[in-house]
Amino acid sequence: MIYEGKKRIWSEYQKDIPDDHWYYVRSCIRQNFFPASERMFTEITRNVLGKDLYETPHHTTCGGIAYHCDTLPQETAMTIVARQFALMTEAGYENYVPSCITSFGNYAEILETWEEFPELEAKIRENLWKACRREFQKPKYLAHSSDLIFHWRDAIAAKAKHLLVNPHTGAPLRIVEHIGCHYAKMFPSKGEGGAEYPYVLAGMIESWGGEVVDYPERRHCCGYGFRQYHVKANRGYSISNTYKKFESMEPYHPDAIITNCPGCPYFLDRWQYVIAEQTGKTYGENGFGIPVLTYEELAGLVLGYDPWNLGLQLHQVAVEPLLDKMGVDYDPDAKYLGVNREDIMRPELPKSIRCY
Amino acid sequence: MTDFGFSISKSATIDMDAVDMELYERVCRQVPSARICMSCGSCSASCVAAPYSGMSVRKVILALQRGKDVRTMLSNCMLCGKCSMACPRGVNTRNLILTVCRNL
Amino acid sequence: MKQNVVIIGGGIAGMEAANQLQLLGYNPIIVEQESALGGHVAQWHKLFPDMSVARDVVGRMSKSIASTNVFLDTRVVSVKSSRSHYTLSLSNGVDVTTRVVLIATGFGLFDARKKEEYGYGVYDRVITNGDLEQWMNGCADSRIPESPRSLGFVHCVGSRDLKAGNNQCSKVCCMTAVKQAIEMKELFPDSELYCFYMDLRLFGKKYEDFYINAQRDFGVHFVRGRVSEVGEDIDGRLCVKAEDTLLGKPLKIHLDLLVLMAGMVCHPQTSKVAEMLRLDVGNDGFFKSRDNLANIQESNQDGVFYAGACTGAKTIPETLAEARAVALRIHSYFNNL
Amino acid sequence: MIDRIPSGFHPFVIPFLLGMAFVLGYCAFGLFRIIKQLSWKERRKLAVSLITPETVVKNIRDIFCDCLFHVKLWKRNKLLGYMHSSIAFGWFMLIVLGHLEVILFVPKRINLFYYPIFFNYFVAEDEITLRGSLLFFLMDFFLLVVLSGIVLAMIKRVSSRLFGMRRTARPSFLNLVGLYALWAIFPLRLLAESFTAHISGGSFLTIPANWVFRQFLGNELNMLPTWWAYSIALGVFMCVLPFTRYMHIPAEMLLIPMRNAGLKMVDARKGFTRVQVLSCPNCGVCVDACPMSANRANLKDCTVYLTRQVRRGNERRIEQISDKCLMCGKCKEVCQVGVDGAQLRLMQRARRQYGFSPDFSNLPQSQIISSSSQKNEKVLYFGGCMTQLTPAIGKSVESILRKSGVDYEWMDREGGICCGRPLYTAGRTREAEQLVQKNQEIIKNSGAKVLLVSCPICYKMFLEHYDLNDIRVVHYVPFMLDFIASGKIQLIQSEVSYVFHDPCELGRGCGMYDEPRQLLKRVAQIREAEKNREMSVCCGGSLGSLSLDFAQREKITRASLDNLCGSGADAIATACPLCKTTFSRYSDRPVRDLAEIVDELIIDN
Repeated sequence: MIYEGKKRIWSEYQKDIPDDHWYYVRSCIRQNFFPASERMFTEITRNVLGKDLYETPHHTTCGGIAYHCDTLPQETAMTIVARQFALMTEAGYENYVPSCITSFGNYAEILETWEEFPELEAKIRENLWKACRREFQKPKYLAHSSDLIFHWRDAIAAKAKHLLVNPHTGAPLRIVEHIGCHYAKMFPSKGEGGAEYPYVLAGMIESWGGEVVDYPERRHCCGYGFRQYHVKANRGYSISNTYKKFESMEPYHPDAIITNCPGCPYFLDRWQYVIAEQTGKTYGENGFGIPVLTYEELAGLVLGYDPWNLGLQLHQVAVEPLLDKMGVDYDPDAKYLGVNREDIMRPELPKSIRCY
Repeated sequence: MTDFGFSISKSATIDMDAVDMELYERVCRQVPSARICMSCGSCSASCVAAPYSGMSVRKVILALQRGKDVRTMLSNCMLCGKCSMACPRGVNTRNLILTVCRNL
Repeated sequence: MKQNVVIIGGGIAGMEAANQLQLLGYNPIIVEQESALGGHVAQWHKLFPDMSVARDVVGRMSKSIASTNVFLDTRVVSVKSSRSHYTLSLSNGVDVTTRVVLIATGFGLFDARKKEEYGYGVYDRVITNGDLEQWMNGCADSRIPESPRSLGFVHCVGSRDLKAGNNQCSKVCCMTAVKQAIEMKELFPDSELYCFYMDLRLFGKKYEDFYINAQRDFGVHFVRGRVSEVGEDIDGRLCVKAEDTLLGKPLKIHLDLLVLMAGMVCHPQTSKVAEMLRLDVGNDGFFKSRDNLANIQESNQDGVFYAGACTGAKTIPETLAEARAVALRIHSYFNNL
Repeated sequence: MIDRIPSGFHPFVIPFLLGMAFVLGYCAFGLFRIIKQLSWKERRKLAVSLITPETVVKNIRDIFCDCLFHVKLWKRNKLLGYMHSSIAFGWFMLIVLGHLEVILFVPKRINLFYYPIFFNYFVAEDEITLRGSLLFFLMDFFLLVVLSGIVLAMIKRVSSRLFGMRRTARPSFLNLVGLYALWAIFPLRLLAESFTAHISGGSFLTIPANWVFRQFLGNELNMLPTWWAYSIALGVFMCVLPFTRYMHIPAEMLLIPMRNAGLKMVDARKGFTRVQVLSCPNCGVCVDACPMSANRANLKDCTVYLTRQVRRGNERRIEQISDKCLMCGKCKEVCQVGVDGAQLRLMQRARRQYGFSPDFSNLPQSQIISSSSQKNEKVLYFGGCMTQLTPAIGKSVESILRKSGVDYEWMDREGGICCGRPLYTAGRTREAEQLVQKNQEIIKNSGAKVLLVSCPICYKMFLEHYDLNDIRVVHYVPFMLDFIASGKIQLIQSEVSYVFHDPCELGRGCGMYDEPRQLLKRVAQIREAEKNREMSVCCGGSLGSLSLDFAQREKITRASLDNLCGSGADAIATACPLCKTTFSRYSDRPVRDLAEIVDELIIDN
């Protein structure tokens, strides 16, 4: 691997990212999958870095999943998106940051389509006006929330409590970065570092002291693919993709995987249990799996937040090995205690993969 | 083991590192012209058995190179020799077929 | 007093045209931006279909124009045109006035880094056809392992690729790949060689023989399918993915070396030269001939002619034939024939 | 004539006796083994034939014609015929006359096996009789005949071209030993008899020689060594005989009655096949005849080398030689012993082991719907696979049928099931049988009375391996001759001259030589190639060969074309789609099927 070559490519895919005043839209599913992630994002931007981030309760789904499942016509999806832009315009913002990768891809695709077909944009404006009497400005800047963390990665590193370094050995942790397909595969220029060698998560890992694992199947989909997972008959296809990725990364013995997509961490995390059940194979050390984190969760750990406040107990694969390697102080007994140390009950633990 | 109602399916990808080329190489040693097939498909198009078993000498050669099964294709070959007549490169298709059958 | 003819570009087209013009009684002046004559051909090792040594070919040609005026390391800085003359100011401070300018700027080798998915410049074991020729010429290249077990050749890198900015076939890459595969097999008899192609466009004399030889005598494997992506595994070997389109199945293979057949694109200086001389450039980036059938060597400017790959991908014989033809054309231009 | 040596014995006869005992023992054992290898049915067939007067007469005639007079060789080349028959018949007569001498002069010694051979040593001439002189004259005469044969044989070793053979088989080491022993026998006999001629008497050869020798050598010391040498030469020859080509001498005696009894090759190595193999005299006539001899590399792939390798048990070479053969049958045609090279190879092919065999049970049962028209006898036309690639032939046959007003149906117009011949010749007889069954059913269900075939490959298969009840299998050539004879079609005579190429399967395969020529004569001028009819040269495209590669086939085709074009004809006519395609590839003149030629020249009513 020629690092200079990658750097050259990264230098070609740089995005203009304003430093402040963002209009934030949440993901439909992330709050259920990894509930602390979006909370952590607002925490970091507002409280740690002191930035202006605006949210509105009127925000709805962007229609992305339905669009990709072929259950929604494109014009409908566009009108939904137009409404989101209208909400942003009404709030007086012009920098739009979605939390969801599919949303990000959806917005990027729609803005690009309007660029190519202005008459379509005019029609959507008309649709929106007819539907809810709203008007909108297109966002001046569109970024994904991981772009922002990437943008502020050095600021976060400066405030870091725990770096991605094993305090006992001094060795950097080996981290797999997995980018959501809709981040840059459609428009390489819309992603930090492009589509082939994306830098958005790699940059965070580097800044926070870790070592990026580059493995042959790094480009491959996590296996979620809406039409695969959501149709039960196709789930074998879904898990097969995940399996392929794990088989490919296995020789590198990664310490953790970080992702920037709603579905990826969920499937990379949960499928490890199913793979263990079906094949008896686990990919971490000593019968554990490989911990899968969102970049917000990782940022939270780096900044020294309590792992249980970051919702890491909701992961299928035990995160404790990673916490140990990072030197994070945690109370094992508090794992299943909620707010005010209230017992939130312990889940049944699987036999095939080691969990706490 | 929990039954999830679905399972990991075998990859459709041909893993060239794992393909056993022994049979192909053995056949090529005995029928050197097998190597010069250029996959034009004349043999398949003229094949008498093609409608019944999907026979195609081109595909047989390719399948040998990719470690795929050739039995189904060969199962209806009548050895009529139209393929050798049609082949523009002079591949000795009939000997190839017989040699493969001997080595299976 | 002999008439001047300024030839921009000292590759084989420029050299051959200079030789012929000299024989016809003109005073050719070659302006070459590099420090040596011969252009791309001089960088090559052996040339198909006779496996001639490129250096000898170029050497013979430069000997034939030993008495010609050649400005090396020189570029045209600006051009002033009057009604019937062009005055070219060169970067070495010389001004030349001429009635005829011959463009022989040739082509540029496609920058394989643009095909990011192949990892040229990112992976340790990915090189281009040009790199391989230079290595065969004796230049050390750490990317080429000592005894590779498996080697791959990717055809059409930056050719027939709308997204890479070149929709055209580069004509010579298929044959180059077959030639290089044979050469590599001769160097590494125990290795397995794979050519990943979309179509094999082996149109020239004896090209098909090379193909048959490669298959029959050298056991080169031809896989029909364009390489989609390349990864690097933990040992630094390349993991190459393509579809075997003849089987309709995806295929992957580990290779020790991947050679990218970078195609011919327009020379990087094309637009600059075109601007100075107010020449038309086609949508492929090459100089635009008056037409592509009978007047390939004619430009839209009076007294400006083309020879060789500056108007599109060409083989060496085609280039040389054009160079000879353009010399005659210039002769008739001078004599109002 | 009186006994010179009272005991009637001398040790010099021992080498001969040993050799004779060995060869007789060997042959007896061999005969026993071969008879044992025959099936019960075959044995019965053989036994019946040996007591049937007709076959007995035929056997005797064949043995005389083939083994002694070499009639076939005479037909081929007079010099070659003389060479062989002079040695064989001369030697035979020496033995017969030797016995006659013993019976006439010393009848009490007839039980001594060696006496007739060394007669001249053991007797002394007491009085000259006319009978004795005549016998001595005949003995010397036949010795001279044999010697002339030996001289010719020596010349042939140096220059086989004089004998009409471009190439001969290269003898192996033991064959050379046998050859030189054989060559030595008769000059030594001449010497020995000459040395004793003043005692035992002699004739025009031995007496003068005796006189000459006595002028130079003058004593009798030379007498015994030459008789020893003569005996040793005989002994050596007998001892190596079973391991050399001379085994054909006893083997052929068995081959002839077996063949006349109607035995067929049923095993790759045993029984009748073994006799055929042993009967090959290694004369090498098949080397030149083999079309593959156009390639130097294939010179050792003809039948003489196959029999040799089968005798040696060299399986690798047996497979190579068997797979390469075009199965054109020409070697059998030229073989004076009648070794069936193609059938021998087929047997070898059939014993090959296959890890995988095709299964045709899924092929559609019936494709032809029997049409109701019963006015005329319905003709079912089978074009065959190759005709699909030579559509002009099929179209022409169809057109002729239409013009003759025949009610026909084209069985495999859209492609059908192969006749099975290619599989059969590849040695896959069981698989071929499956195809035969399929086609048989289709043909029988079609309601046709006649099965018309245009491809000789299919034709031979239909004739030999199909059981079609009363359905007549006919090749289009005689069928069209019938049309012409009955006036169903009228033809214009064309000025174009054609040379007719006899396709292997039609000519040597089915014996159809005259009909195509009759047909051709009706429409065009006919020229003959130098090698035609039985001697026709395979086009090189034959499906019979499995392993012959494209470049080797090309040379064969060109050689065959040279033979045809030597006739100076304007065009080449044939009656096989495979020959047509193969020739068309390299021919400088048009190559047409008879059907095409005929169809074009029919007068439209």
